[in-house]
Amino acid sequence: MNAVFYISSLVAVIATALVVTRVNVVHALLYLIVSLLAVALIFFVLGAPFVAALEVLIYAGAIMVLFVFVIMMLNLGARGERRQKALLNPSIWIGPGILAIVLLGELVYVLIGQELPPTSGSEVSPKQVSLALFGPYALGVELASVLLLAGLVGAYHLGRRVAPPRAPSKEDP
Amino acid sequence: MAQVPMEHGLYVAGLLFCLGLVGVLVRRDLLFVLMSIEIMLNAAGMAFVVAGAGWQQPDGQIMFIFILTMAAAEVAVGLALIVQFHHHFKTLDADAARRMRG
Amino acid sequence: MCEAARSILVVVGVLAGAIAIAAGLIWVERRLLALWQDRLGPNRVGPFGLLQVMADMIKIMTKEDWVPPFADRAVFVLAPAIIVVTALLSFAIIPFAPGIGVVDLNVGLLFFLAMSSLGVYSVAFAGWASGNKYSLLGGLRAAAQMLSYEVFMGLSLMGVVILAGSFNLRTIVEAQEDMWFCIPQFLGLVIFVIAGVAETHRLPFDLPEAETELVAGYHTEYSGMKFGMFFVGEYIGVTLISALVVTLFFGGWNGPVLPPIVWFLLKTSLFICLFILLRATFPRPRFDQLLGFGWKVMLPVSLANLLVTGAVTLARG
Amino acid sequence: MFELLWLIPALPLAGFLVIALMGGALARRAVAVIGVGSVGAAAIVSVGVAAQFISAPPPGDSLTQVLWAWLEVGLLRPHVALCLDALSVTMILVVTVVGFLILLYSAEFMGDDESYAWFFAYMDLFVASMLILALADNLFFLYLGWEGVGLCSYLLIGFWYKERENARAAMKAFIVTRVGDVGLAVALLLIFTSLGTLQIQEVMRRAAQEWAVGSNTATLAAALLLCGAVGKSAQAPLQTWLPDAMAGPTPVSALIHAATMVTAGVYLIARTNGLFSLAPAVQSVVAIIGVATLLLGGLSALVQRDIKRVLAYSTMSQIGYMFLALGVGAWSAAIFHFATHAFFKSLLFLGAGAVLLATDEQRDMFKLGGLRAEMPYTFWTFVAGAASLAALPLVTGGFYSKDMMLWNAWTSPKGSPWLWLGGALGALITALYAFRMVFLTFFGERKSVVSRRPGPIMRIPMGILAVLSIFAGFLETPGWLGGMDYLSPFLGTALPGLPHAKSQPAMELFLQALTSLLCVSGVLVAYLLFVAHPEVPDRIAAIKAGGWLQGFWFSGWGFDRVYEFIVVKPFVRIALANRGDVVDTLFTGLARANEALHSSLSRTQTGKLRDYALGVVAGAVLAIGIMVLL
Repeated sequence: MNAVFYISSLVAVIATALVVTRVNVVHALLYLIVSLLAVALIFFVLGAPFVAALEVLIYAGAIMVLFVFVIMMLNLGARGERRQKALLNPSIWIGPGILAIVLLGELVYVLIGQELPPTSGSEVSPKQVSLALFGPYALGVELASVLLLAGLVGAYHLGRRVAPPRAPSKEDP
Repeated sequence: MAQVPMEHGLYVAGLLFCLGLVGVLVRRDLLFVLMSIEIMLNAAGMAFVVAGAGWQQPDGQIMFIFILTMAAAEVAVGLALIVQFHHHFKTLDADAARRMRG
Repeated sequence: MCEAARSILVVVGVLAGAIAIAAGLIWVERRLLALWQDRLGPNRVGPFGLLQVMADMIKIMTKEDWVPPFADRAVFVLAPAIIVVTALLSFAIIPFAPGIGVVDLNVGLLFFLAMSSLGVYSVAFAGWASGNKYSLLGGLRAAAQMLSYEVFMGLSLMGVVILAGSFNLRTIVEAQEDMWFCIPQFLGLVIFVIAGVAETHRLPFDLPEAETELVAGYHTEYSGMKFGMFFVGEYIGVTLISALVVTLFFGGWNGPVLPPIVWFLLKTSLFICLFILLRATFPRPRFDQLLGFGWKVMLPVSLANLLVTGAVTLARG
Repeated sequence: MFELLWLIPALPLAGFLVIALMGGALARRAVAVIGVGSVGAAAIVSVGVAAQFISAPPPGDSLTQVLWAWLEVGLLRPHVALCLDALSVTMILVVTVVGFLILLYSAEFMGDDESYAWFFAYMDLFVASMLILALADNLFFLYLGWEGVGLCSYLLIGFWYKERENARAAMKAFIVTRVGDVGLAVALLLIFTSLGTLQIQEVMRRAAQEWAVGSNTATLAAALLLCGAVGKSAQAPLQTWLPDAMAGPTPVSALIHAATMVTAGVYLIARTNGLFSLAPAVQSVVAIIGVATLLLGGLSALVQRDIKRVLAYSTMSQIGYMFLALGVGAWSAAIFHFATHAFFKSLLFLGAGAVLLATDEQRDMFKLGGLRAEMPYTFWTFVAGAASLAALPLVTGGFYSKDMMLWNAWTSPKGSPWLWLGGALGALITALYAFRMVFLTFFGERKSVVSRRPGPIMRIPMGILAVLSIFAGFLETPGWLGGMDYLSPFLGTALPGLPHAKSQPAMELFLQALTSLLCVSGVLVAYLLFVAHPEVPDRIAAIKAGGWLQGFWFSGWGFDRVYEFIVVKPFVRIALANRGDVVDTLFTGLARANEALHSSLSRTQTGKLRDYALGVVAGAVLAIGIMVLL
């Protein structure tokens, strides 16, 4: 099963790297879904089946569908590919790349010295999660529900088209 | 079930996070930015789950659920904003909205 | 070794069985529709036209597998595979009989929901990748419809989960030895069936592929075996939903006298027939009616069902 | 009755609040009723309180009414507390009665003014502040009243602020008195830091215990208090604001700049007499300032043409007398003169106001004249006031108070014949200018048209004040004239009396005769110069020395010019030199630096989402790096 973990990790990393570098938004989205599925598999083999299912169900199955939905609604995709390519000249990668590598280095540096237990492989069942969720974390659940409500209201309000769309603003000189 | 060092899981999470970070910093298309943010959130959640698996506690999974909730709300609002953005600017290039520069 | 061989046998059996049933359904549906609509149906190829399926297969296989030049090739090819794969993967968690089943997953129900939510991509990407505006509209519709109905589908099943106390389908079946959940969870059953029909976008909820408005919707541009996969995928979906209805609400393999697997197949067949009957009888609603019905009727009802179930369970301690 | 003490300042304050807050909505009549009535009510309460105080004195001859704790900061715990003793009784009686009469007069006098309501609001506020000043139990509270009257003075001098000169005069009054007020404020701080309290009786008690007579601290504290008193009471060298303060409406001059506020300095010194007793040097200075001011003011009054300026210089000079009395330790005499002065000087102002109203603001006495027949009532009351001012012997109140002060200046241990001489000379000059004013205004040929005569509302206060200025003197008469002494023993409960060295009736009588002679001769000289031979003054002025002297006196001994030269001009020059603001360069420099910093920072505001995100991430990486590595 360890092999599954490492293979899924590899898949997740490669897929994510592809997400960041794609020019076609739908392809990127597909890679992102693959990455999320791989992460779900990692969760599963690490003994967290409940969040693995949630990862697929909510992340890959619902949130990403929203992306697809928007992409289809705005009819993006192949049309913008050339423009996307123009936006991504190689020099743009240098600064963020260095920053990310530094950040990763810091993370690795922190982790190297630590004495961390290996993952046991035994499962933390949905029941345990639920008991904790509606026990000590009940307030968190309430807050999350409020957050969702706020997101709902916000999305509804923002999504409405009240005023007729303004003329595209002129590019600033 | 896999018995891997917890660091390895955390490395993967960190790597995914950094990739998302690069995406946020590099991409100009708002959809890509939002997707990269999702990657980062997912990576953070993954770190929690890995840690939870390491310590045999449900708390990691619970944090992941909260992050998931947050991501859902964030995407809903973010996508609504993107749609509005597209109506206004007829593009998703974030730099189109740079009227507020100093 | 024996254990491994048995596992492989079960997996292959389930796969083959599912595909065979799905293929056979093509004939069954046409015959039944003909029966109910007072016409003949396929009756020339073989006895009762049974070999009609074979003829269709040959035809579909030998057709030119054409990918439109304006399509996004990779996604175009991928899309039909997704629906078949996700539907088939869902069969992995179905307990056909004691000891017969691919995996015994303790989040089995969630797995099914996850797979069905992934199925959305098939139609959405098919519609988008075709580079055709009807297809795109069909894809959009499919995405909206499946996203909406997935919510109630999940919610309607939570009543069953509360009663059984597990996501594990085998445990759920075992919990129905005394009473099938179709009695305490009748509302859940109704919602689940409606959501299931919507998920498989069969009539009357086949708006994504409404021939009259959208020229077959998302699979307008598909031909040959790719079209065949959509076609077969739909029947696999019907089979899957029927099997789940049986598992979740009608006691699964439970039944007197006959062996469990026979009971299971019998019940499933009954529900497949019901799906076909639905197709034969109901008219197609408007799209906004479909979504409005979903959010304004199904959602409150399923929430109420969940609430009442939870309250009753709590009250009984 | 004593428990109603708080009403005395509260009533005018309430009047102020009512008029100020709803003045626009009230009819003029209502404003007048509230404005005058609140002070009148306060006067009635005062009379009641005073009657009870006299008939049944409280134990220790003083009474404190603590209303509430004002604030508590460390040792500083000033209470809003009222203290009633003989001194404050006298003070509140004068303030409320005179205030009421003047306000009554104003109701008609200000009748046509557009800011009628504000006038009464300010006047009420003034009366309230003055009463707080008089009744305050501690110096802190007293200071509130002190600044309150200063504020009202400023507001009322500049009441007709639309004319630039009036506004200037108001500012001048405010700024010049401020010089003194700073001294008072410092005095309070000094007293508080060294004695640890501001409660007046406590201050006196502790000062007497802790400070030796003539010690530096006592001298300094007394000098600083004197500073405040000098500023407020328009004594040399801070007297220059008073003549200009005549820019205000005449009732204001009568109330604030004659009867009450300007005597606040006198009150302050009397109130803190214990401190001055500990600083004999300062007390001598008080006497010298008094004499200097009374001569200075008198001589200046002698040559003024503006009737109100004459009265202003006269006020200055009369307060000089009070300072003289304070300086020689004759506290009661000073307060006695304060009372009589309040009556006759406000009467003179009211009379002058009536004249000005009648002649359409003709302030130049040389353009008036012959009004005796036109305005007999005003004339007679005015003459009563002038006679009292000139201290005509036997029949006027002013005679008795002035006589008491002069006699004390001679006999007191701190007095001297020189001080007496100054005072006596001043008496001659006073008689001279007082009747010069009368003769110029009411005798001779008529030069201006009388358009309006005072109505009953103006006449009544004038009449009452005339009666008071004549008869108030009989509270205290010399030994050979009945030897009535009501005031001194009464005030003696609050103010230390003079050690009566030796009774010298002969000497006293001789001096009285001498001063009486001087007064009468002053009147006669005035008659000769301004009625019989009006050409003589001109001839004197034509002589070079005479002309110069006239100009010198006219300008109030050139103090304005001197101040202009040594204070205002250099200040203006410094201000001009500093137009670019030396200190400001620091701040503008700061601003410039900020601007530069801002513009360089604002360059980071590219409006690009990625750049902001980059900033955030770089910061986070840096922060994490620091945390990780350290």
